[in-house]
Amino acid sequence: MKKLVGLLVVALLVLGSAVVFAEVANPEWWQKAAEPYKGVVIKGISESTPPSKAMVEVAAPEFEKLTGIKVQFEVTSWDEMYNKSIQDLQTGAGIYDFIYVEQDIIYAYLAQNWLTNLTPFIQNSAITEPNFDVDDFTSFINYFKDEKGNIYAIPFEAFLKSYIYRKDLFEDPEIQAAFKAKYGYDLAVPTTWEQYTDIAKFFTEYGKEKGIELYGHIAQAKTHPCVAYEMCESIWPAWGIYNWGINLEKMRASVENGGTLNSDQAKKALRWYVDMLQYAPPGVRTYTWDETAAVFGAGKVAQGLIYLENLGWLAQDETRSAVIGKIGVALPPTAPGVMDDAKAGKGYIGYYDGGALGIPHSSKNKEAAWLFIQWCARKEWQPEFARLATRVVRKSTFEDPLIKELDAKMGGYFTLLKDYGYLFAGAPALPMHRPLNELYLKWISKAVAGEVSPEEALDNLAKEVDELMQELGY
Amino acid sequence: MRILPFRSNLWDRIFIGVVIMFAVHLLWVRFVEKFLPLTVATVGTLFFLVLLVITG
Amino acid sequence: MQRKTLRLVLVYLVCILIAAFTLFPIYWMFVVSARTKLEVFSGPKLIQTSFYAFNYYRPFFRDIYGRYLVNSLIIASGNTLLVVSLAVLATYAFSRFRVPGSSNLFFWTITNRMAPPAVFIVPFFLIFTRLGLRDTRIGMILLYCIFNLPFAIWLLKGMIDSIPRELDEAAYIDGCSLFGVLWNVILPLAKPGIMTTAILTWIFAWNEYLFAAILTSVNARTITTGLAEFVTVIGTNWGEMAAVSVVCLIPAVVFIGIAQRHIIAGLTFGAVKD
Amino acid sequence: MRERKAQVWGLLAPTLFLMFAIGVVPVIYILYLSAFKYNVFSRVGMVYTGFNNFRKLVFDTDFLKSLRLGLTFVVLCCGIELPLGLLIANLLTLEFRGKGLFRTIMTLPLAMAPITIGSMWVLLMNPDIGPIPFYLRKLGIEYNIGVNPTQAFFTTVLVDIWHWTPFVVLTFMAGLSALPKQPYEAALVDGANRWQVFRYITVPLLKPVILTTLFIRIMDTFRVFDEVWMLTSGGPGTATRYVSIHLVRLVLQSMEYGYSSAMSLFLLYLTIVMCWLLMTFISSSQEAT
Repeated sequence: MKKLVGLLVVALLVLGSAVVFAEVANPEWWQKAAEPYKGVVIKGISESTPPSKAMVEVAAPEFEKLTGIKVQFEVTSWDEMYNKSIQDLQTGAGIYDFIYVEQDIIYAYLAQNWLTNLTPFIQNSAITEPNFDVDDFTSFINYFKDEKGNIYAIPFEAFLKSYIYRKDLFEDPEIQAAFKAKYGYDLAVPTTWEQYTDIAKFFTEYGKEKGIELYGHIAQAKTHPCVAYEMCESIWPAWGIYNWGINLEKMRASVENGGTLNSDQAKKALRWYVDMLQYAPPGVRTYTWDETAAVFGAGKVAQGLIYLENLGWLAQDETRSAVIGKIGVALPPTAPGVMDDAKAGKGYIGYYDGGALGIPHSSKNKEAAWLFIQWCARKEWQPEFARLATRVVRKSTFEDPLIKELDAKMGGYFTLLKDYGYLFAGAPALPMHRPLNELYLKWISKAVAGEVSPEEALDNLAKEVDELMQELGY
Repeated sequence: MRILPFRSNLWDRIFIGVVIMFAVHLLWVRFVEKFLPLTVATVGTLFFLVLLVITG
Repeated sequence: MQRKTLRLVLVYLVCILIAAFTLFPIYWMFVVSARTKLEVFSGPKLIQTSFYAFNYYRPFFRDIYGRYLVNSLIIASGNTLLVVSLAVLATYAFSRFRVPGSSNLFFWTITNRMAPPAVFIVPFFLIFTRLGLRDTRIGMILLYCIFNLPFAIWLLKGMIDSIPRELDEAAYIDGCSLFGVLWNVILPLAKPGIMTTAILTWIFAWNEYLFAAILTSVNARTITTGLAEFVTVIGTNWGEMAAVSVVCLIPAVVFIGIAQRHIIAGLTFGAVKD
Repeated sequence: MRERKAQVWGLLAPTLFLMFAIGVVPVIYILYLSAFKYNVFSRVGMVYTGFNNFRKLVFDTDFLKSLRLGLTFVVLCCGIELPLGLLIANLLTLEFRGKGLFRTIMTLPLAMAPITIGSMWVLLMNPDIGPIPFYLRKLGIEYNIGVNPTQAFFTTVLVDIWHWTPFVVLTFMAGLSALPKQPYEAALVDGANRWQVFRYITVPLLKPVILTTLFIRIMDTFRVFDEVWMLTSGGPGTATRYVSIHLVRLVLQSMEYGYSSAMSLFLLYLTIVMCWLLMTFISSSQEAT
């Protein structure tokens, strides 16, 4: 009984701490601007990422209290989020007033005219807070503009998929000596794929020898869209295959038609990817982006490429993470020449992921939704938001003391994001993103499962991509 | 001169006719279309359908 | 005598084996639902001594799962009411009167129950959106008729066929109206069958996933679809997923427990022949 | 009499209307869509293409493979569940203490949502947190449904058996309880043993129930979706990508509405033909007895 009461107290405390008011610079302005929309209910949908959770649990209730606009904000799994929002957009049903626009899907939405142009809203001072300041956003906002520079969505999350490793293991003198003895060079953050492979092998064998659950590699290899994303976003770019292997001018993927998807380098990368799965935990073929982070958090992996939005809980949440204070982040290893390409702006080494809030063309409460989007993007809340969810979309946020303090805990991630963010890129402008992903998923997962060889998979994939492009009129 | 080996009403006949028609079309497309156009199958099965409905 | 004891031992052994096979996954679900995230990942201990109630607390009191639960209850119950009343009427007509082409009609309704639900998702999405039925409870109640109504008619047919015709003929002669006969004669006699039908209908509606996942978003979302939402970027929350699974299981189990006997009585499918 | 006739249609009307609205209208709609090239992301919009979607369908190796896989699944599941169910149902005709409790336990899986069952087995089979792979690994068996296609396939079969054998048991018990007593008494007089009674009296008498149950199980395993979706999502590779899963992926991921309508129509056609053949078979065998 005592235990139960204690538990209830803890639960109430947790609940209480979530509704403490964050700072609002000028509440009067918000109340005045929201006056005409009092009582309106706006609905939104997002993927249940840490930033979305923070918006639902912190931003939305405060917004409701201050303005009287009711927010029904649904956070759901990635697949569900897409299914629901695309179907809503496509049928013009007007169910949602704001939606999560992931960076890679924006081109599909723009091509169909599914989003509301926000530039007129920004220029309208009646519904845009005076210090909203579009120029303060990091370059990530450029992915949400059309050719004319109109903004269609306001970013609220942005993060890198980059290299993460266990600092404590890498700095252990015993391990360092063992590594040096075996491979003849010092154990350090790898800069080439060969080094990465060596380290992966080393830690997997080390785990076996010591009889502990430790592996040297992690991947999201489940038969799920994530496996296709991993290849296209992280592995291929770092091997020098950009834009999903598709030639964006000709919109074709096979080598014969000017693409690079079934080039030797792409095949080599896929073969490497498949081979490397043996150094990952045995469950790797059931992992999506969720499990990769969870497994790292459980301390089972020494290094890998994961979505770094997870750093927030990895570095802070004791109930879920066993690696607090042991995390290091760095740029991913690259094939020769890729880093130079990226520095010259011709290529990129990994994925600058993130999402934004946009307003569907069919929304009936666009102004109220716009107020909420601004609310989430308001300057004074950004550091707190970053603490809750490891994301930065405004330049000014980097300067905040809170962020500087967090940066140390997270192995210097925010510095990495600020200084090297330009080496990463979002997804290429492919409006037929979804059907393409399905094709990539099909063939890559066949290769991962060993049904076909990687070479065969990519030849078939390139052929099918070309066919699809033709069918869709590109 | 009944085609079907059991007693049937009008709905049964139309149903069976359409089922056969669809199957023939699919098989035709898969195996025969290289040699004969699909119209042949359409005309043939339509003729069969009418015959089936009339005779039972 | 000895053979008999031996047989009894054997029977018990088999029963215990089957029961263990049936119960172990459910037991494991409970166990996981009582664990913290770290416990879940720290190796599968079979025995659980502590109970981490936060797994239950968070989804149902802080998230929207409480509302999903209510939606599920309303949709399942509403659908059961609609299906059972329609099915009793229709089955009586099929059973007592010569409806022209009735066997064809019957066959056609059955095929709706048997078709893969995936077949209907494209048209339903577009049609429901046009009619404004998307994401409404009433839309889901109507939609679930597509597989529940044929099944109900099928189940009830055997029951009503087995009620002697003479009984309702006599009631007609006494001056009863059609509905009078239905209410006073058929309903009491077919009660076990109707009970079974209602329970199974309810369970099917409660358990449905695919349509609910596609056709609802906020207002009419059901608890089963909530399960899929746990698979998130920040890691599948196994503990909470198990907790919601457990809650999702409870009403169905209660129903089955109460009505187990009726179900066996009603599951005769006696009159598939038509 | 005419009054009666009107009443009959009055009784049927609501059902027929509802079933028309939710059963026929969608079919007409997919019939219409199946004649178009219709992808949401297409630059050219909806294009009339006639019979071409079906042309693509019959040569679509992925689809045909998923169909073959789905049918293998049907055969395996039904082939195991029915004999098993029959045995257990027979066991339960014996009188022993605790039968009621055992029967209640048996009925549990039936009441559970397929999606719950899927998630439950995920908890059990997940290579990281599940006890089954963990203890099998201690025995030296590498069990991983995310890697090994054969294991994944048989795991889905196992889950289906876990879920649906109770249903088979229930219908058989209902059937057994409705059997006449005289043949058994006669057999007892003739001195037949248990097996003979089972083989020559129970099975033939139970035949209609067996066939009906078989019919329901075939159709239900053919439409399996939720459990497999939660458990493997069709993977690894395409090892458990049954037709429903293939279709849902096509609709939801690629938004290929025209082609998926053609596929839907084909599946519906297959369902109807299978139903019709089985139903005809059942009624003709019932007439024979």
